[in-house]
Amino acid sequence: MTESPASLLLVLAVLLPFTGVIFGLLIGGRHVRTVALTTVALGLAVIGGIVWHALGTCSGSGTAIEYVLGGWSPPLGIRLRADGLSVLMLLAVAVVISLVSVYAHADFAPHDSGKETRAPLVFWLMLLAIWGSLNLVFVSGDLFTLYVALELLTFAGVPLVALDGRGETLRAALRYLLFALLGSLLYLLGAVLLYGAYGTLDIQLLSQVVRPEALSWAALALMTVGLLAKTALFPLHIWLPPAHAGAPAAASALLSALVVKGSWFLVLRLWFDVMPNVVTLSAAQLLAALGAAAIIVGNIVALRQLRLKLLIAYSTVAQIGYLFLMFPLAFGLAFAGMDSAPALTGGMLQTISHALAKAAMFLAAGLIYLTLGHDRISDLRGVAQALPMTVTALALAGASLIGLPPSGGFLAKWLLLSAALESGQWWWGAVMLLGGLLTSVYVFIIVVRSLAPAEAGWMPKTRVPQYQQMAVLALALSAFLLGLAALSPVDLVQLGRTPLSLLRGTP
Amino acid sequence: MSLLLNLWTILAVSLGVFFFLAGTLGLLRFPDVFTRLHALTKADNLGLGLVVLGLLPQMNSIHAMLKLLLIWLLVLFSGAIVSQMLAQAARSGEIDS
Amino acid sequence: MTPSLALNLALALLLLGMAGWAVLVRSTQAAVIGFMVFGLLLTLAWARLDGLDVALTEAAIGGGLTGFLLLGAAVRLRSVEHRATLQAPGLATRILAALAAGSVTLLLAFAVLTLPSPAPSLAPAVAENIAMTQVGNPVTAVLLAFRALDTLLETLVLVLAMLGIWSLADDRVWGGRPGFAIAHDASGILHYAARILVPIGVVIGGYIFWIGADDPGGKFQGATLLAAMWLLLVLAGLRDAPRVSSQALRLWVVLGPLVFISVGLLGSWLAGSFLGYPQGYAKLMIVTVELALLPSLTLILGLLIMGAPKREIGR
Amino acid sequence: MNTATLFGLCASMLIGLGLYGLLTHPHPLRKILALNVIGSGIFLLFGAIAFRGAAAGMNADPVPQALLITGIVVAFSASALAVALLLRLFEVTGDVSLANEDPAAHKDTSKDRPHD
Repeated sequence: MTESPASLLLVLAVLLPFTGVIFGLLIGGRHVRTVALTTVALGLAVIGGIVWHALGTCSGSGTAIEYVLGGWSPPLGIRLRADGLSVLMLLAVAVVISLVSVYAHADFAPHDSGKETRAPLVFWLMLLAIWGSLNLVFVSGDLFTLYVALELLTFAGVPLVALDGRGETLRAALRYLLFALLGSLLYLLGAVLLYGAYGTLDIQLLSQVVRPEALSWAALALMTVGLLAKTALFPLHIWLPPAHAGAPAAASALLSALVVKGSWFLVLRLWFDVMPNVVTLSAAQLLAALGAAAIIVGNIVALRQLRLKLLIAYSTVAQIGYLFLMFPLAFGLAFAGMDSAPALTGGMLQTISHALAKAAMFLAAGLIYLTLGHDRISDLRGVAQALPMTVTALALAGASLIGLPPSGGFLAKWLLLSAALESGQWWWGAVMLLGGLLTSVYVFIIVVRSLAPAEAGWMPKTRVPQYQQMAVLALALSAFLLGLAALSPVDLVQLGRTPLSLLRGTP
Repeated sequence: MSLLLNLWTILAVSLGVFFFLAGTLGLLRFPDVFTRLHALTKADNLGLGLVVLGLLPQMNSIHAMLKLLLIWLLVLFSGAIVSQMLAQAARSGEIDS
Repeated sequence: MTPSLALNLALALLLLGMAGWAVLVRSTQAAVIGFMVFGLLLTLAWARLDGLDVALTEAAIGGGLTGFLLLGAAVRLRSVEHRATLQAPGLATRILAALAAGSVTLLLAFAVLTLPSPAPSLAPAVAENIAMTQVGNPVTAVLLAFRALDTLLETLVLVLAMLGIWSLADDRVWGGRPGFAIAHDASGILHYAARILVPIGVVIGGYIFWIGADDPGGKFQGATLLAAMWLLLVLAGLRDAPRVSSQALRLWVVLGPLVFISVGLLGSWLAGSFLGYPQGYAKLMIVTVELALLPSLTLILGLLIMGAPKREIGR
Repeated sequence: MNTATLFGLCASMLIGLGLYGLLTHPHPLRKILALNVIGSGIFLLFGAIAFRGAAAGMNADPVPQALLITGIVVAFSASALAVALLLRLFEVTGDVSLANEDPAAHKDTSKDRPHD
């Protein structure tokens, strides 16, 4: 257990963005963007400090970073805890948040008159709120605090969905909210049952006392179903495409790349860290079966879309499916007494590369919309002429979604594929390959269409600033080059984690 | 002494409950808003008043007794206001009587 | 059957009856009124379960404010009521829904019956540490010392919900006042009621807030009562709803969270831990946080009910 | 049967009732109401669990009770946000239907015929 002054950084990672929300609301007017960007800069420094500290302990003691709030240690109090998974997610989210902020600089600029306007205020404050809530999801060590974190995330996401104010986006936002509320209630119900059975909500303590009995099984089932509704795993995905496609580009990027990952991360925590000895292989297979269905259905429906933003939203439905394939792979390896780490690393890489690539794609779609005045896939002529960097970014992000080397998607799928073969579950590998094939079809269509020359005399509707294109390219490049993480000397993923086989080992 | 006080409590509370029952019966059986309001306010005012009076000797401090009386007064007050407003709304046709 | 069990049983049956009414009855308004009665009965159930703090919160927020909110919406949506119920699902959906709901109930009932005995409890841990917090009400000690982070985050939830509601305004009226309507009050009776009731309500709200340190009560329950008094003033036309661009309003809204975070940071400096309290200063710091939270919570709870800005500045 | 078990079972049924309402009611306001019934059920269950945890001279475990207060406030803010969204949807579109805009549904509602 390391409780050094650096651990206070965990508190700051959560509260700094929210302090930004408070000051942004208080100062308001035309200064909201300045407050937000300052907070993002400070937040990056905090996350940088955490990563630095984690790398230090990685080569040293190898324990997770912990912070006990108010000096009241669990089970009475609450502790924050960042293991390898948390640190990686903190880093990935910080990168996406800051590049999206760069992109949104112009889109949500203060009004010329200096008067406060609705959309910039809401966008910047909710961007910070999403960041703070996600950081809380990653570092919280308490199931009830995580419930509050989930609600914070929902309340930050809904206004972004409805930012446009049109009827259909309001409808999408209301549907999203109802799904999300049911999801968090089911999660809370599970947490209540666990408290009734074991008298604690602390993740570390629970993992030591939880027994494979009916009560914990019921709690795990309720919590998982609730979280799946929030993550939009097939067949609970129907709220996602209209909600993500109807928002402004920068908001869509936040929702699709980041917000759904919060509840997914919590499923991961529950299955791998809280109750690994309750999980059965058949339950994990069921989860992956839903994931496989999401991959097939999401990709096929994406292929049939006429509009770019909806296509990208359906592609999110499919990519979420991949995130659940790791469950039977990791547990399969652990059951066989083998090292489950590659499957976990593959799943994490998949999440992070999807976050980067999907943010890049939604932002690129936003620039294309600005340039053409529409986003019909059938008519993307001239895009490559007007936005060479953006089309490159689309291609690179697409390559990561498909899984071409050396992208993050490639490394992720490689690790998952070898885990599938090693644990004798080749069928999940086949699903991954089929999904990659379908993805490559629509990525190919988009890129080829946008390479087509424009009619003579065609002028872009709006001139897009260079820095917006560069932000998009930076996101896509990080997704594309993430595969080089394989060369990294330290294995950050396993920081402060007990191997799954050890947790499950004793009956 | 305490026997007498207990008897008083039993008597007053039972009587209060009777008024509540009668008021509820009226609420369910009377034909329109005005007569139903009449039944309801009787239950509130008299029923609750009797229950409060009955419980007074059971309190162990003046402080608690005053709180009980305050509750009664507040219910009386809000009951009077609300029934006025309901009756007005019914007369102007805002709600179906 | 003991009288106590009979009372509990009757209460449970009434709860189920009212919840069934609220879920199944045709008219939305009738359903909402059923839900409000349900909320009041739930308050009694809390009292039976020795949760007086929760009972007060449930009465004030669960039954009171939520009921008011839903009833207002039901009245506003009366014109589409018929159309909205036209899309009622078919028998197959109903049977599936009943099966799903029934299996969840059975699962939970099974879980309730298999809860371990003796029950695990943190009450001994609270009893052991409560002296250090210098407050007498254990629930307050949990809310503001042992699990103060949750309470801090909860105020942030309220701020976000308020912002989310504001974000639904039309761009043209941004910064204006919520469209919370002044009630139709021909004879001035509401006006009269507000003048008499508000001072009494404010005193009671303050009292509930103040005793919260040692007895059931506290900032949430007190703030809800104060918010209700504020809503009454606005309804009766004695005060107008505030402009959401008002600097003063925003200052009061963020005061609570801001002081909370500052006290937390002070703790990390003086007591060596964020949201920790140095020996002997716990009560002072807790009361400071609560005092700062009271106006913020009152305003936010009221604003959540008042809804999105509807009227331009100056109108 | 003791108090905690009785109210625990009552809570299980409340959650089921709310779930049924949420799944079957087309009107969003009724869905919000049903969510509140589910929420109340969960809170009551937690209250029953707190009551079982009476120890150390306390009549109930204060930790769940404190969490319940947080939960009730969070549930209220969720309802307020949902109701505000619903009212805004009604204002903008004149309708409260959650179904996707497809032409068939439009035709059906425009006739507005009683359905019995």
